[in-house]
Amino acid sequence: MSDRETSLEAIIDFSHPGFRLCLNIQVPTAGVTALIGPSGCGKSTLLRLLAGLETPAAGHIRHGDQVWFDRARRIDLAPRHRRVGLLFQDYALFPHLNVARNIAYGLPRGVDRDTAIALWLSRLQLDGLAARRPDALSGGQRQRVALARALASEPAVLLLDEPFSAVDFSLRQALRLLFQEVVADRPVPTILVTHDLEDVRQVADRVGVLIDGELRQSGPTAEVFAQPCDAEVARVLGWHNLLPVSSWDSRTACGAWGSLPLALDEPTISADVIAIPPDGPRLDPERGLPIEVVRVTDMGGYHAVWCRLSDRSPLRVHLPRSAPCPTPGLRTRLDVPVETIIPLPARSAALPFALPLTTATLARRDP
Amino acid sequence: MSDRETSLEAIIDFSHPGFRLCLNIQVPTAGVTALIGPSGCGKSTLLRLLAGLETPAAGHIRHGDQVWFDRARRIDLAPRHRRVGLLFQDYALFPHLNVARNIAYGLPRGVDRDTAIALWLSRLQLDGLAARRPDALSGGQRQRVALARALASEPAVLLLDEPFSAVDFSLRQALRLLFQEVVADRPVPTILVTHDLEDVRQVADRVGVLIDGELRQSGPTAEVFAQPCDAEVARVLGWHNLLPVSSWDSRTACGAWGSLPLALDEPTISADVIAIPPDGPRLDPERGLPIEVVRVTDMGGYHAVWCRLSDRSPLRVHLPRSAPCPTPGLRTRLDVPVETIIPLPARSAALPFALPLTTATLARRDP
Amino acid sequence: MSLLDCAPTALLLSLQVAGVVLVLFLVAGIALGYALSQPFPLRGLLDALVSLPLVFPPIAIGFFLLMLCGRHGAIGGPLHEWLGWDLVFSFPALVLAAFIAGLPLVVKPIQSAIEGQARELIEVSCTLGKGRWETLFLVVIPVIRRHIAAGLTLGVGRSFGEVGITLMLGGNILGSTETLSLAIYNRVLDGNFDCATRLSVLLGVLSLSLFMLLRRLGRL
Amino acid sequence: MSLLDCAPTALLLSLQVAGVVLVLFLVAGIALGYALSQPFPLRGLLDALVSLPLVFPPIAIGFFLLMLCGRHGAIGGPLHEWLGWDLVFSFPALVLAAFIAGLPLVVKPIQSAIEGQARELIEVSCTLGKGRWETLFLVVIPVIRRHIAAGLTLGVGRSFGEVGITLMLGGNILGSTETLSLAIYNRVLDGNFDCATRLSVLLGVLSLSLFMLLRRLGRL
Amino acid sequence: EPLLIAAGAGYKKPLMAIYDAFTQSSGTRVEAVFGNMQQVLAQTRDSGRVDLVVGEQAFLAKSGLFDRDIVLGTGRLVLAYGARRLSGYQALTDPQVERIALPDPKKAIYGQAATQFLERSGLMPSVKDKLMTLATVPQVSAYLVAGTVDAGFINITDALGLADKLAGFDEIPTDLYDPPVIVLAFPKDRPESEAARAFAAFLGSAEARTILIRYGL
Ligand SMILES: Nc1ncnc2c1ncn2[C@@H]1O[C@H](COP(=O)(O)OP(=O)(O)OP(=O)(O)O)[C@@H](O)[C@H]1O
Ligand SMILES: Nc1ncnc2c1ncn2[C@@H]1O[C@H](COP(=O)(O)OP(=O)(O)OP(=O)(O)O)[C@@H](O)[C@H]1O
Ligand code: MOO
Ligand SMILES: [Mg+2]
Ligand SMILES: [Mg+2]
Repeated sequence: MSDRETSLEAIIDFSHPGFRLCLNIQVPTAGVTALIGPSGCGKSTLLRLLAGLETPAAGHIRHGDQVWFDRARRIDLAPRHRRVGLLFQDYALFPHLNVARNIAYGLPRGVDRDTAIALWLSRLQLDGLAARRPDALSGGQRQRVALARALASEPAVLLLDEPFSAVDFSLRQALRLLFQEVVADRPVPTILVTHDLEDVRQVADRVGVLIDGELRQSGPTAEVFAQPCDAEVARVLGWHNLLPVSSWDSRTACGAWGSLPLALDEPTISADVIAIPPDGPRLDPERGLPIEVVRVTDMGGYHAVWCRLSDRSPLRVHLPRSAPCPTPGLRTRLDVPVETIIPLPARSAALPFALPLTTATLARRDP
Repeated sequence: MSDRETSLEAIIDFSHPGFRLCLNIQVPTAGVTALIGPSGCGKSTLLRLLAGLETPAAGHIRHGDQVWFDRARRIDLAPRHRRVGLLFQDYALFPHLNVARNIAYGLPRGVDRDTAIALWLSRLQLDGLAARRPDALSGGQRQRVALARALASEPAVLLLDEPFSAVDFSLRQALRLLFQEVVADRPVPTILVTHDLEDVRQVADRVGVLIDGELRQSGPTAEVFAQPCDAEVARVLGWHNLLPVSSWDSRTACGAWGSLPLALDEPTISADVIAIPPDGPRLDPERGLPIEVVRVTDMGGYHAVWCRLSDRSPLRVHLPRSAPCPTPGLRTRLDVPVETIIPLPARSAALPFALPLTTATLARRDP
Repeated sequence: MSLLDCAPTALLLSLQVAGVVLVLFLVAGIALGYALSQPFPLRGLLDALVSLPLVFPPIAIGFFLLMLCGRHGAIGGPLHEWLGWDLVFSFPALVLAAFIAGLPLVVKPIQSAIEGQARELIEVSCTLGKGRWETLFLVVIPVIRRHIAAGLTLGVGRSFGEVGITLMLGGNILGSTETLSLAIYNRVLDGNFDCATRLSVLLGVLSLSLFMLLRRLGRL
Repeated sequence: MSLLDCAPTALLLSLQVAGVVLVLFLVAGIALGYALSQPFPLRGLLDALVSLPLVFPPIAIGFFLLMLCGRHGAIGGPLHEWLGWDLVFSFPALVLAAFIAGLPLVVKPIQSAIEGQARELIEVSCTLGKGRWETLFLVVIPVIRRHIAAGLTLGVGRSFGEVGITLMLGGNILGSTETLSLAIYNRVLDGNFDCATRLSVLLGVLSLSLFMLLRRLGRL
Repeated sequence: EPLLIAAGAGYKKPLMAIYDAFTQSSGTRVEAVFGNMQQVLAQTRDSGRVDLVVGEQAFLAKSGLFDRDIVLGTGRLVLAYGARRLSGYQALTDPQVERIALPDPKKAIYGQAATQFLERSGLMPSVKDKLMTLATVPQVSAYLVAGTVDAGFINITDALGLADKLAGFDEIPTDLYDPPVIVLAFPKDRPESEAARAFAAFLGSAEARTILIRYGL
């Protein structure tokens, strides 16, 4: 099968009262697609829609040549025939089955149960817990059992809702590696919903940013991280120091926090918000934005300095260990080199939403 | 009240079948105490014990002058009289109450409900969701409602089990700031269980490391992060590149991955494991450990290079942006300066567990 | 022939009994269900006692209760002598009969619901400073309302249909302690099938509306 | 005087009936509870139909069923003419009576449990490739087993104690269709309280053991 | 104060008519209880509220609950037909007749009467295997109406009441059984009220006699 043949494509329009999800998404087979976005933006809802647990109001979902859902053609494949490995955000383990049987629940026919159970138990560091019921497990143990259950079912599509959120740092690291291995072994379209940007950087080949039910940006991980299309996306990507700009021209930006020089070449670039990467600025009592140092943390390779600007908005600066380390309470100034400052629009348009087949249907439904 | 008077002190011995929690913990009023540890080490269990939802087999729990639990004196204060603000790891929202009423549930008498609800809704960025039932909320929204409920009850002790695990990066940042404010406003003994080391670094004044039901290390945050007492603690603290050592003397350490020079001054230091901080090594085709580059990620200020050692164990190196960036697949060598290598014992003894009053009781119980 | 000719006051009487037992069920059903969901000594015994009336023929239960509560009985004797109060053949006797017949049907579903679903929520409520009673009213009852509604449906339904105990204790006095179901029973045994059918339809419609109401309440 | 003098075969008969309805309840109770927990057209009607027998006096139900299944009845007539089969007075009649009396008590708790607890787990099971039936057996039944046990306790208990329908359909023929509860009923109405008490104790002990068994099953 | 009168279920129809007439003439309301005789006796003893009881003489006497009684009349046994009308009681031996129902001789007086009749008429040996002993008269009636039994012994009051639903009935000659004596009895532990005596007196009136005869007593 060619990659194109088994990729997952969906055009979806769906509403909860007070919330609308409306997007067009393609998930290729190779590699991992991360889906990130603010809390409540619709990530879990999208996974439920893809799995067939909710029904879109319009649109279609295709997995390779197989149509899973098509509003116009009244096709709606039952969840069990979609063979989706869905990790629920709240795990949803079977309370009456022990760990081993939870994992074995979705095993395809023909797979040797005992071998598979033993394999997954050891892969997810759950050895010794095979006979436990879920209510005698810790939060992170439950999450791993749910992950094992989803992976062990050898799904045609993997949809994981924050699979590593409840485990500690080093286990998380191990699980990421394991996950990469598993996905490399059996490539299927894979969506990884996560709030941990390390997960995205380390595991994902592509990333989609979902904001308010719309896909705002998507592309290869490094590209998206390097060039967020607007300030909202930048915030989701963990950019620090996004300062709102009240007025700007091609040379200066002003806000409640003060003013900074700009160097905009093209007049088309908007600077509703400016981003100051934390390793750009230097402390300099003589020039720049007035600040108060709030807290200093040794981050290993550098010092993280949390300061407050004149309007009390927080700013974070990373200083090399070689630089002198300020003490909390110090009032000084911050010199921000003009070339490090990145201008961003506050909000850009969503990625196009295409409904070629179903616009007629839609029109009929809402007269 | 003096700090000593309202601090929380507990000596606890408790067992689940196959799991034993046995520790001595002091939580002062001022500042935040983080509790970290591998998944399943007993963090949630400890919070439940402190809240009175489980009963220790031996020990005592004191809040200031008030004895909450004393096995020997048969005192066991009911949970509702302990006034503990407990955030459950799985939120445990009341399904029949809307967001506003969930938050208002534990409000102390005399507090104006509407004002308090409005305050907490806006503080936790839940505006507009007041009338929703929990089942119509996203995961992160639920978590914030549970957090608001715990904080709004004006507890005498705050026990938070992973309060920020389900929210996105920028919201997490905002919640940390909010949390610091709240705790600074009404100082009470506060335990923050988390798997996110950023949380610890940014919010916690002290940190306790719980491993296998024992308190392995505790102290001021910076100190613990700088000097983990053993490799297990180091792993919990997010130290990368912990290589097991099969044999060592004061000059060299050898393992399946190769060998590296050591510079041990005192013979008492053990080097069962060596840690290689990721910004120590340099790529050098001429000398050092043979490696294969697996993946390179642009982390903003530096490049993270994931490599594999000769025994395929993973190693992570941070290279400055100025250094040449290797391509995946490259086989080269890694020069690790001897002064950056940190020797660690594999496992150290647990912090002392004191049961002055109850040893007699214990002895009687297990003849 | 109108319904009133068949059993003039039976409808009203049945509704009154149903109203009173509904309240009693709510109180006793929830209290017993809550109590039985928590461990305490002799719980098993109480559990069995509550369900036991179910397994005996109602008319036999009625007989034993009659002996117990009658003027010569262990309970009825003193009551009559000291208070001059007779339970038998009175409205309270009808209520007692309906209560005993329906109680197990109310308690069981409530008990198993509390055991299954409400545990962690009870814990949360405790940490938020609420006592047993507040927790019961603010959390337990609303969370298991669906099961309470199911239990009440069963209990009130059964007490509508109950004949044996009611007949013995209430006396089945035509026009005075003749409930709707006793009226149907009487008409059937008289061979007056016409009346029996009409009354059955009436009882059916009445019960359906009650069921709908309880279901609505359980959904809220 | 031994128990056997009071009602020689009643115990065995009652146990046989209980055994058969237990199986029927398991099947029909779970099937109806599962069906009623999912939306489908006319669900409300089926829901009401299941609960309705509860609210009518059993003896009236017995009467109507007798008319329906008797030789002149709409069902009994053809059955008798074409198959030569008479339901009335037979063992199946006893089972039918017990089944109708107890069914609503089994269905309701199961239905509300599935509605309340099993929803998300059913979804998980679907995404893991299991069909309706597999999900039913592998997830729904074990998860709500506590409620199934509660329902069966009520249903079997009621069918033990049921007299009215059994009497009309089964005939209450001494030694042939006289169940244990009918025997108690008969002894009480004969004024043979000695026998009635013995039989009641027997029925009580029997039911208690059954309850214990079902509770154990619900806990597993 | 109303008068509470308990009676065997079999006498419901004539008694209801008499109660009506009595209430009209005297202004005293009558509360009526009907039921199985054991039930009636238990309720009489334990409620202490029953003023008068109507039932079969010997049965009431045996209970020892009563001082005195007044004879109302005698009951009469009939053979009623379910599916189709038979030519008479001799036809019971007909092989076409498969089931003959009778009330339990141990607790129902008409059961006793029916057995006496079968013995005295000499039919017993040939119909023995077809006999089906049921608990009460109303139950026998029910099966007759349902067509589940071919013939059954009931009292004439029931038979008259169900005449249109039965295939027919024949009275049994009174010489072939001892007709039960129906009496009105005064419970011992209940003081005889004025109203109770008035009712007893009323039973002797022509009006009451007519009603009793109309219902075959
Ligand atoms: N039944 C419902 N009725 C109304 N709104 C709903 C319902 N269910 C979910 N929502 C809303 O839909 C939005 C999307 O929810 P979803 O669970 O998909 O968010 P999410 O992106 O997964 O968030 P999180 O990261 O917090 O889990 C949320 O704003 C939520 O409040
Ligand atoms: N009822 C029980 N019976 C047996 N073991 C149990 C029971 N409940 C919990 N445990 C075990 O106790 C240990 C501690 O559990 P706890 O929930 O406190 O872990 P935790 O530190 O909170 O982990 P996590 O970070 O994954 O939430 C775990 O290993 C768990 O498996
Ligand atoms: O089973 Mo009953 O005695 O007819 O209510
Ligand atoms: Mg979500
Ligand atoms: Mg935990």
